Amino acid sequence: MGNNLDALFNPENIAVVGASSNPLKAGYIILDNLLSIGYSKKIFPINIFKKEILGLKCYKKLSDIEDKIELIVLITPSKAIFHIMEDLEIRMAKKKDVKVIVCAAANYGETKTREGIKRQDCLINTAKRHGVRVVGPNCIGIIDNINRVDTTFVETLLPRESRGKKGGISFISQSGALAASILMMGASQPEPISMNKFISIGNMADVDFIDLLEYFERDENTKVIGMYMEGYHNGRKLIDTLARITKKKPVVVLKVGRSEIGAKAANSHTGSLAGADAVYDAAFRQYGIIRVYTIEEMMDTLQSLDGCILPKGNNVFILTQAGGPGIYCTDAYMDEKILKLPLISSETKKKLKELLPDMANVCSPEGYADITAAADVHHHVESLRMVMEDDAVDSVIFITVVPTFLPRKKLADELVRLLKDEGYGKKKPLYICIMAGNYVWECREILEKNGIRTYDTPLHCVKAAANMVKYKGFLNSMGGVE
Amino acid sequence: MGNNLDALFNPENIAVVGASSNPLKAGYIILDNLLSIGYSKKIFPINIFKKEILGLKCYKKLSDIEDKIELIVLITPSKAIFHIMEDLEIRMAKKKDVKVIVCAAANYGETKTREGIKRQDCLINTAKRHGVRVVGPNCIGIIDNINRVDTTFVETLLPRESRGKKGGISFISQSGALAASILMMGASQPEPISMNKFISIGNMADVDFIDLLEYFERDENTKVIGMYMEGYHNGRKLIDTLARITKKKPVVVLKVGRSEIGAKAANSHTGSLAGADAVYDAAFRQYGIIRVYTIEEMMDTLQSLDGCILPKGNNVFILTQAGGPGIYCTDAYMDEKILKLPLISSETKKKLKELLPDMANVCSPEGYADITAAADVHHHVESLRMVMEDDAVDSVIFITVVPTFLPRKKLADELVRLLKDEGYGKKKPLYICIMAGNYVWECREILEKNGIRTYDTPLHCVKAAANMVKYKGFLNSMGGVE
Amino acid sequence: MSRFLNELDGKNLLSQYDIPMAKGFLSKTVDEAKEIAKKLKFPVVMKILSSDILHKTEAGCVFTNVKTEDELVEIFDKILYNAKFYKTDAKIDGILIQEMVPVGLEVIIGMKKDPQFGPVIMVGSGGVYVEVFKDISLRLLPITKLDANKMLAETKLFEIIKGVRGTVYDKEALINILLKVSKLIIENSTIEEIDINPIFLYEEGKGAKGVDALIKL
Amino acid sequence: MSRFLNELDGKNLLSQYDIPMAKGFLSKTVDEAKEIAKKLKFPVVMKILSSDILHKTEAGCVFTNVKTEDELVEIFDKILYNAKFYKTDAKIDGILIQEMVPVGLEVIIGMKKDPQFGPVIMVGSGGVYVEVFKDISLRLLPITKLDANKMLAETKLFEIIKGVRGTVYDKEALINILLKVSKLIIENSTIEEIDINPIFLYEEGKGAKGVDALIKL
Ligand SMILES: CC(C)(COP(=O)(O)OP(=O)(O)OC[C@H]1O[C@@H](n2cnc3c(N)ncnc32)[C@H](O)[C@@H]1OP(=O)(O)O)[C@@H](O)C(=O)NCCC(=O)NCCS
Ligand SMILES: CC(C)(COP(=O)(O)OP(=O)(O)OC[C@H]1O[C@@H](n2cnc3c(N)ncnc32)[C@H](O)[C@@H]1OP(=O)(O)O)[C@@H](O)C(=O)NCCC(=O)NCCS
Ligand SMILES: [Ca+2]
Ligand SMILES: [Ca+2]
Repeated sequence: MGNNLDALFNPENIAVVGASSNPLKAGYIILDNLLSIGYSKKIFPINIFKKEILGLKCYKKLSDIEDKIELIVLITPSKAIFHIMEDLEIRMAKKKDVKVIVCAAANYGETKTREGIKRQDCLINTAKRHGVRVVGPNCIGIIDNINRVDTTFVETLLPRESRGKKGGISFISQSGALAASILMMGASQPEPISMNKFISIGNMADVDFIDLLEYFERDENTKVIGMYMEGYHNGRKLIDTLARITKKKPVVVLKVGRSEIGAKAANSHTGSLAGADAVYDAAFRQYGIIRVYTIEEMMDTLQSLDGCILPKGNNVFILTQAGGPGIYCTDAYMDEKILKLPLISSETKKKLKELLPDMANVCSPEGYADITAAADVHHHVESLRMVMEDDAVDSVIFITVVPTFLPRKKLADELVRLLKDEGYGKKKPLYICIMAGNYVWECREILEKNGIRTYDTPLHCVKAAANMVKYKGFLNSMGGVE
Repeated sequence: MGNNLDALFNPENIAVVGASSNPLKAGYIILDNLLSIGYSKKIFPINIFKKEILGLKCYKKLSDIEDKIELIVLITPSKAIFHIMEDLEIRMAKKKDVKVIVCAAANYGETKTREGIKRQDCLINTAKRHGVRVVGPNCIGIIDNINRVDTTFVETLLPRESRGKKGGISFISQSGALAASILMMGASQPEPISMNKFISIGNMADVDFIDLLEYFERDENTKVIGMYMEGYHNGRKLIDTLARITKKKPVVVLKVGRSEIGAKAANSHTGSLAGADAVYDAAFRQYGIIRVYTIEEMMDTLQSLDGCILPKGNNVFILTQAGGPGIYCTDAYMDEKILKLPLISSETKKKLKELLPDMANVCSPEGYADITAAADVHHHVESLRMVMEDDAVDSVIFITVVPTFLPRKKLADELVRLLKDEGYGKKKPLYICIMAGNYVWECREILEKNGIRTYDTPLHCVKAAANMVKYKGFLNSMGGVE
Repeated sequence: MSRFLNELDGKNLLSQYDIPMAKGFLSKTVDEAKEIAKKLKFPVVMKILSSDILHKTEAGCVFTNVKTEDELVEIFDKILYNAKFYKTDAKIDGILIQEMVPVGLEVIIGMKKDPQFGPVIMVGSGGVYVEVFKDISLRLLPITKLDANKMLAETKLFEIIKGVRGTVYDKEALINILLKVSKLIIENSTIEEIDINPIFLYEEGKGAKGVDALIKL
Repeated sequence: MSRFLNELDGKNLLSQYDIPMAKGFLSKTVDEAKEIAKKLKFPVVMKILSSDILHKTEAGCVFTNVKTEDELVEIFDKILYNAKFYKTDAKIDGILIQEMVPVGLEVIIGMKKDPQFGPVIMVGSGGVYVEVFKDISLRLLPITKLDANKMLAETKLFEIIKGVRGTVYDKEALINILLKVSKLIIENSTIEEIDINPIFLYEEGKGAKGVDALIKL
């Protein structure tokens, strides 16, 4: 079977079988999403009864379409599969054009019923005969923000102009619901999360983790890979693939089924489940695969890896505008055994003391400074500059609880000036937490629109910072002597 | 010194010294907050230059006001304290009416400078002489939603009609910034968090943890107490107070300075800091004080304790609409060693199987059900009813990732019918997670406006559920044989 | 000024509170030592008694499994020699002859006074790994039986006590010791620190026995 | 069908890979046993060698610190008697006479084959608490020296090895054993499971020595 994945992410025309004019149906939303993201080539809805949906001309069957079609999205009730595959045979006999099918519909192999398996076999066998790759079944589809393809039936409420925002993250999810959830939560951040490619792999009846990992390994636009996984039949091959990739680009994995009961819930059918997670865990450590434990940690880590350069080392400075949140941060920080509070130069300390309000705490403990509630925008921005300039500092966590007297928009603008215009944001990793709910939403929006990521709480900063340091440490150890 | 705390939370008229007409100043926002929450008695701004601010008549000094004043808010630069206290002497000589001062201004004892300490001494000594209690200095003020008092200078962007929402939580914060942050984050939930009393205690120069705990202990409207703490000079007395209270009402504590460095940052000056946190931790366990580790866990736990009845036991059922999030939940669940997946009756299982789509997973593992993406609103609501009705179930975690085809508003409405109208929400604790960002915000708003709390992620449900079970276990053990 | 009770006085104090400790007596001379060993029955343990030597094993001043009178005589001298070698001016109170108790599950019980909270009791896994595994649980004093139970349940040791390795150990005996230590400390406010390590815990019904104890006043 | 290598064959296999193990030889008769003991020098350890008896200590078939020829003769019979008592039809290959190695820091090294991942190597704290403290680190095979280093660093044992209790232990020796075990397993794909427990780790420069080893084919 050839590797047609280029056509998955950048297809020459798309047919949607099961397109619907009912806005509550998946077959409608897929069309809507494809139009909203601005897919630039042709879309062919297939619907037996309708003439037109969303301004697009409908066809009765695949074999009726004259144009070239590289990608087919299936969103019909599963029992229709035999009929559709027959028609595909007819088309392929003439056209030989289809390269990939994304089967979003459920009720296939995952049901473990005879009928379900039969349907899946029909789909896969027909596809195989014609060298067509299949994603799914039982998935929510794929997104490519670079080529502006969105075959998912997830509604994120994102305005049209925010769609298709490119980023360096490519993401694979073994759970459709979790994938949908990530899209919807990602769309609810101050600035919607930007990805490169996003794929829900469903039953992995054909295209699976390894196919996609190898594709992302070669894909220049993929800077970091994210994975949600429950299990895979050949763990060793998966790990070997990951091990090869992590030397080149980071991979972040949220693997569930950590507990025995969790594994049981995951319905994995490998023999010795009990120990398996411990072995996965060991393999992740061994080969520098970044394991995360919560959805938030995963998103934060992916975005840091995408948005920041890697830190030189493990020296992370904590710069806070408020004692409480700073101490809270320090506790979380110390839980991550690998982070180290840096000893900045006496010169930097002197400069900070000169700059900051009298009450400011400069480096007690070392590597920690509290600029206090009396700090104005200038204090915020200039102390950040000083800390980022110190050679002992590899990364900075920056926390502020924007008090009433601090003009929020000005803070954001001045930070943009330092971090974007003056380029400080690309010198060292920086984790900004502006901890004040909706009150600072706009302020965070300004930063994020300018490529400066903000984090929800100090704990989130710490987790992302620690994962960045871990990955850099792994790369260093690879380069070091054995 | 008498206990004038009634006047703190329900004062007969309030004077704001340092009131300002500049919307960027704290002295303006305090007035604005007092007006917005709808304080029903008289407010007297004190400002030397202005005649009127926000429609309120200004006075030049405290001693000029004829009406009775029970509460004074100080928001003047600290050097003015001597002058203001002199004036207070004059007033008290005539009126003897003032009962409490909330000194929000900073630059007092916390500076550890001679001047700062002198200012604090002046404030406290003058107050003492006249039996006046002092909150602060260096705090953000207090809120009482029952008596509609808000002396804080925190802007939450909450619309006027959402202010003063009463609840059973009374909260004490030793950090002003953290207190502000909680207010702002609490205001950013689907339905703003509702509290009874909220107090930032600053330097604790007079009113301290124990005063307030004892007050909340007796206060009938306080159902649960929350505390953010960094340290207290008499740990044993604090613990003894807490130990007495936890037998009657739950206390949730976020104590920072867990790590040695964190403790150093907390600037506590007790001798053997290193071990102290371990001792606090032991004391918390010993006396049933609920220790939490993140701000989110604290808010979730407080709200569960306020909104739900306590569970009978540790049997928590996981009902999920999606595999991935369900397994993810199960992992977090198993991390909490005290939760137990219940074995529901074969009758309930039969009813669930009859109700749910074919593919639904009913009780594999036991205590876990996946109603699948094919579940409609009826499936959601009725399966929840069945699980809640089963005698083996003490609490339920309910997760859904509202897919496109599921009408969100209808789901919310039907849940309200079951949980509020039919009263199921008051029978057993229920932790609902609707995991889809802004897409389900409205749906969550409907639930929360009807007193049904929703949680951000499955992990949040688990933490709250575990803390509820822990507290119930503590109460049970108190009632048991020694 | 804080000082340490010598091992014998420490054990006597513990014994007064019915805390089971390995029997032992002080000998000033070899003949006294022989006498005691006979009474306790061979094999015995021999240790220096000196408040100047805190790390006895390190100093070569502890010998277990002394089986015969001949061995005893030989070791008596050896201990004195090693003690002087370790610390020339060490004040030596004598040599402690102790019954040789069977090895059991190693448990540690301790108490320290916290400047803010007063006495804090500790129980956990004993032995050489104490500081590394830190498998301990703490409580403020006084404790109830329920507290003692919960303390044990917080340790990993609890799994072993409950029988994960085949033998079920005498949990009740351990709980009783914790309660007695609690009582001892409440009634003797001058005690600053206690360290009973190891306590050997035996099979269910067979009790426990403390071997070494350090008490600081 | 999986089977266990007997202890002697197991050790021989390990020795072929330069994994240091306590020396030992098989005796069929008391006279052979005496001969061997003389060669190894007293005191020695005596153990049954029988693939039918896996839990030797439980069966009363292990005696340490055998000091004299008289004792040896007595114990030789005792072991055979206990073995028969424990399992009447046990096939006995003989009695293993082993050098008595000094006690060191107890370490465990193991290997198991995971159905998905193949051989997984393990290192951690040895001794009786292994299952309770689970102070172990795992890696897929083969491992590099860097992996071995990182494995150790993941255990709490590492603190002890680095000297938290005063003695610095021979980390390099342990790492070498890990690498040799890795090589052994890669070159002998029929090995299903290895369990070397305890390995005594000594002071820096003084190496390590495995005492017991179980190999499953
Ligand atoms: C695929 C699925 C969404 C279809 O459900 P549905 O929208 O309720 O199904 P319908 O019967 O309405 O069919 C959808 C459309 O396809 C059309 N259709 C049906 N069979 C067809 C066929 N053979 N060829 C072309 N169109 C067909 C229907 O006419 C309908 O269009 P209409 O609304 O204009 O009438 C559903 O079967 C399913 O699999 N749901 C689960 C999806 C899922 O959860 N995936 C995994 C996520 S993790
Ligand atoms: C209290 C504080 C906010 C005042 O700062 P400010 O608003 O910049 O101070 P100003 O000098 O403008 O004084 C405020 C108002 O009080 C008035 N004022 C000053 N002295 C006065 C006095 N003795 N009597 C009456 N009014 C007085 C001023 O005229 C001014 O009003 P105006 O705006 O109409 O001119 C500031 O000193 C402070 O403490 N900031 C830190 C607060 C804090 O962080 N608290 C702890 C949080 S954890
Ligand atoms: Ca799924
Ligand atoms: Ca503060």
